Amino acid sequence: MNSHAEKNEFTSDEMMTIAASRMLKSDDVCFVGIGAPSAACNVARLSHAPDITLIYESGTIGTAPDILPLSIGDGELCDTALTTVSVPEMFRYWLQGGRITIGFLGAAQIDKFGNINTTVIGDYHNPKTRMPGGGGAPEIASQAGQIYITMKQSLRSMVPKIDFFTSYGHGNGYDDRQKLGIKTTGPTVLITDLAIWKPHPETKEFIVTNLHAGVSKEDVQAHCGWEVTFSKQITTTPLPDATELNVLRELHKRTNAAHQRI
Amino acid sequence: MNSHAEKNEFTSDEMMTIAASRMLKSDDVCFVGIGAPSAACNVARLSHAPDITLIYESGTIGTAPDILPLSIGDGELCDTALTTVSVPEMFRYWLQGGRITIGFLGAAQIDKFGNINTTVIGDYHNPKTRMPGGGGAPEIASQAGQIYITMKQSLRSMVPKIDFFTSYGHGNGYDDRQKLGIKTTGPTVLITDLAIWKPHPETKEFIVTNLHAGVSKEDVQAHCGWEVTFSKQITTTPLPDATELNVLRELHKRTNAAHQRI
Amino acid sequence: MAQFVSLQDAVRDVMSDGLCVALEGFTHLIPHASAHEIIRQGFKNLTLVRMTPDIIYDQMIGMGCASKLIFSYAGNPGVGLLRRLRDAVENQWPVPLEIEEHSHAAMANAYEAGAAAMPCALFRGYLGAELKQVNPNIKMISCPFTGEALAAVPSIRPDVSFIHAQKADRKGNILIEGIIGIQKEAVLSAAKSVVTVEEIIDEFDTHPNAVILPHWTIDYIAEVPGAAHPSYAQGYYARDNSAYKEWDILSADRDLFLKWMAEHVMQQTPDVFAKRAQFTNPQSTGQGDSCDE
Amino acid sequence: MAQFVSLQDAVRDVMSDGLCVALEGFTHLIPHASAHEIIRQGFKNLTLVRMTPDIIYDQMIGMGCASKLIFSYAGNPGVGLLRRLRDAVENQWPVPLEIEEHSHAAMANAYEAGAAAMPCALFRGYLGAELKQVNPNIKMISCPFTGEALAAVPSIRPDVSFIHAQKADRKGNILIEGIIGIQKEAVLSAAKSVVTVEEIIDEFDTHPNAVILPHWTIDYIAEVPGAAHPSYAQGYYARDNSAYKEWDILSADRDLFLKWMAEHVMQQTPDVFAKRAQFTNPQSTGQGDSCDE
Repeated sequence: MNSHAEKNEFTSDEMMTIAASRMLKSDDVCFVGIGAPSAACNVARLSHAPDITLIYESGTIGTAPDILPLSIGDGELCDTALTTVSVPEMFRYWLQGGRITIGFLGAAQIDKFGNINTTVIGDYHNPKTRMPGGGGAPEIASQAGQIYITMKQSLRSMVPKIDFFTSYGHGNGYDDRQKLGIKTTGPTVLITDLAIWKPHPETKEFIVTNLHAGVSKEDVQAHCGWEVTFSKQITTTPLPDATELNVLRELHKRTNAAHQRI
Repeated sequence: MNSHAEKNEFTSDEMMTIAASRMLKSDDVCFVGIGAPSAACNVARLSHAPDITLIYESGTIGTAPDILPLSIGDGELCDTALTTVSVPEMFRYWLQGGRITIGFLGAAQIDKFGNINTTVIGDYHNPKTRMPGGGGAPEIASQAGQIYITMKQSLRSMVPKIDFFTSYGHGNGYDDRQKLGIKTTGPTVLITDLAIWKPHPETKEFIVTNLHAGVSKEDVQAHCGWEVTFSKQITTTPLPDATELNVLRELHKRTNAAHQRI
Repeated sequence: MAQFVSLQDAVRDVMSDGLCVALEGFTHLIPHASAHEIIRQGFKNLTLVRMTPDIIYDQMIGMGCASKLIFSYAGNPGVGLLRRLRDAVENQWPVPLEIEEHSHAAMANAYEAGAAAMPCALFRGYLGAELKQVNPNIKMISCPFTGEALAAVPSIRPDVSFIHAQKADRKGNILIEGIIGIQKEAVLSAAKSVVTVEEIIDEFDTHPNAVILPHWTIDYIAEVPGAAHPSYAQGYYARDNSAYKEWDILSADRDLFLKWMAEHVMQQTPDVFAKRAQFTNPQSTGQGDSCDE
Repeated sequence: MAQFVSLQDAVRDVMSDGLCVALEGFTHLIPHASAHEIIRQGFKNLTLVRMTPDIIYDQMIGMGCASKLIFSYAGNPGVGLLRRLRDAVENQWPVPLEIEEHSHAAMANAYEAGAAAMPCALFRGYLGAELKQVNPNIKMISCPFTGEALAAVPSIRPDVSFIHAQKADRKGNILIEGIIGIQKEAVLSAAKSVVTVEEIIDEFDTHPNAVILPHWTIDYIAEVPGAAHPSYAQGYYARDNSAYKEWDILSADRDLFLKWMAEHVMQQTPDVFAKRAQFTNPQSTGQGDSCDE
């Protein structure tokens, strides 16, 4: 499955980040989760979506960091932001206020309806593994216009039933979300290291619409804990082009240099 | 009754402002009403209480204007403030937050328990005179640590029964205020152009504790719509000293010059 | 996305009869030019929202633009009453005016809640205040943890908000400095927003925590120097306090008022504000002559 | 009124076992020196409040200071999990730790409500989120105007809040710039506050709307340069990202953790922070060596 990485000289991680970056447009106002989403958002900004507005929950609005922040509040984010507001204002006026078009999240555990668990493995009160918890995600998931999710596939991360509903996606599918009084669209795309998934218009189950180059349906199923549905018109994700790869690699190079101590 | 003005070379207005200014201390944090309260607060700051913190509802914290503002939001207030916050923050964090020691109010109509009307004369829905309304006062009255009131006496302004409870003082006296769930002390002093009044410790009725120089009990009663109670140990308000008069007059002189157009 | 247009075009595009409209600015940066443009274009039956109605709403009410007013302090600050507003409330002239009256704390909380897309605001207010007996939009609810009675008011969500600001940059971001009042909330709580600015500059060079409204929160930007006069714009011109005092006389009489409006509003354009404000720059306070040019 | 004291004296005066304590700073300006001083002075049974517990609470929990934690994101941002916190939650080591877990939106609203002296905060939150099934301090109430179900949480009112800021002036006013996070609310919601600052200067020369906490809202100010390290202070030194990555290893093992704490915290004083931070100034990012000096 990783053979395409050598063949085409890019890794599946790079493919994931670049495929995710392509989902974003210049007029998006994106609430950025740390890690994979942050890389995708900044690649978009540095390539095809130069005017995209990136917002981090630390309060930085319209930020344009030259390196990837390690946390959601590195100084780089403030230095390059249009303005920086308080955390209560960020959550009240900007997220709850409905000013965010895209919330871009990662996930430790996800189900086929885009519900996310980042809280516990096992029982909440007696956990096998205590994870960080929701942070901003529960309200990003219900208040941003749409949710994009990006994560690596594995049997541990893509499960039939998540242990805890940290952030609500499409519940058990269909109009579960509307029934709870949530007015936003919810997850509209999932970008993994193997494929691109979109919710079925009716059932809201994530189905594979694109396979990344060199990835088979069997690869996808082998790294997913539920029985995968594939679109009838499945296409191959366009390869990363030279610009995209260059932007991503230079970004990581600058980032690593800045985070290094001699 | 105005004879003392000529005799001692100050007006009853000046006496009122100076007597009011003396109530304030350097460690007070005072929410300043416009007009007479503003003059008193700034005379205090420019004389015996140089470190007093003056706050105007427009958002200016720790302001030290060189002239009296005409409105509660003149540029002078911001220019000389420690910092300027938004109006929602002012009312939530600073006033409701319990950070104000003194709320200094004026009044169009007041009763003997320090309840204030600045809303209507006559019926609310069919008013004889529509006045400006409460503005910040209803919550200043319930949320500032204590309330100081300053106003000129007249039969129209000091009435047995106010037409509308804009801002709550001591209700019908005794522990009416506590019964409503209000935790602050309420009005603790009333400074008029004729006298200084303080609430009776039990009944909470304003009683005259000081008469300004040259003012008789009959003068006070003649300019008050309810039957006035006088303290047994009534004293004469100390005369304005040269410094106080000078500070007040220079302040008014600078203010008039700044507000004048040629 | 912010469009740079003339104030005339912005008002024409965004306004229609019967809308709920807020023109905000707390003493500072009051959008006088926008109020005058709305009056000139003749919009009617508006619900006007503003903490301190001030001269601009006295003018709009006196010219018959409004059928309802939501407010918390209807005075000419430091001067006295608003005479056109009184005439409408007391004598239904020129048209009846319904009022919904709050305290400042309630309005500030209601704008804050509007900016946060909340249906209502919760605060510790109106204790002992009679307004809650006459305004059905003030309710008391219990804290679910302590049982304390707290005041609730509906959030403010205007159809259109108008503010004035010091600067826009070329991308359409807006910078407000000094007494910032309720302007950020007025814009963020509204479905549409129109901002007049003193000037348009290439790029802001300001503090990281300065009050900036991003271009994607603004619909229309019009460059109208002096647009706040006789209010003021910190860093540009001072408050024309004499004009506020003169308004007390000009507005006392219906005919005098109408004559003044005809001459100083109806026969003018937004361009006139630059001239009005130039006599009150902060370095030469005391030189303005707005009301009698 | 703000008193200028040593951090040791501030912590001694203000702290006692069993208090509810918040140390805030959202990635930026995290008060590491204060956390270390509390650990050194050996306070126990604390209820710790913090949106992002981060390294400082991992250290305080690992050293047995806390019996309860109120939080919304318990991770080492961008690195991984907090291993001492996990050990306390999963294995009760060194002492059992009760947790009260919220979302960021809830905590931010709860601090805001605390600063406003409200008993609770109201927001549109927790829709579909399972936390409201496991946390009894999340309740749903109805908007009295629209009937919409809204989330309510108790406000946060700590006994003591600790923050770090860039500057104090000689009167004891505090200036915070850059990512301001929740620090203003942390101070205003608390009964007492302790602020460490990078430096004390004569007078601020900053923007009219900069975030300043007046001296009468602060109880103790201690000048501790570098006190945020390995977090950062905008304008002084950069975030020591390597230290965050190294913490993941140092904290993985109980003995390694205790040895590191003995050497780098228990045997030190607040003075050590100046040296730790000097290698990470913004002009020379990449030179810090905090964890192995």
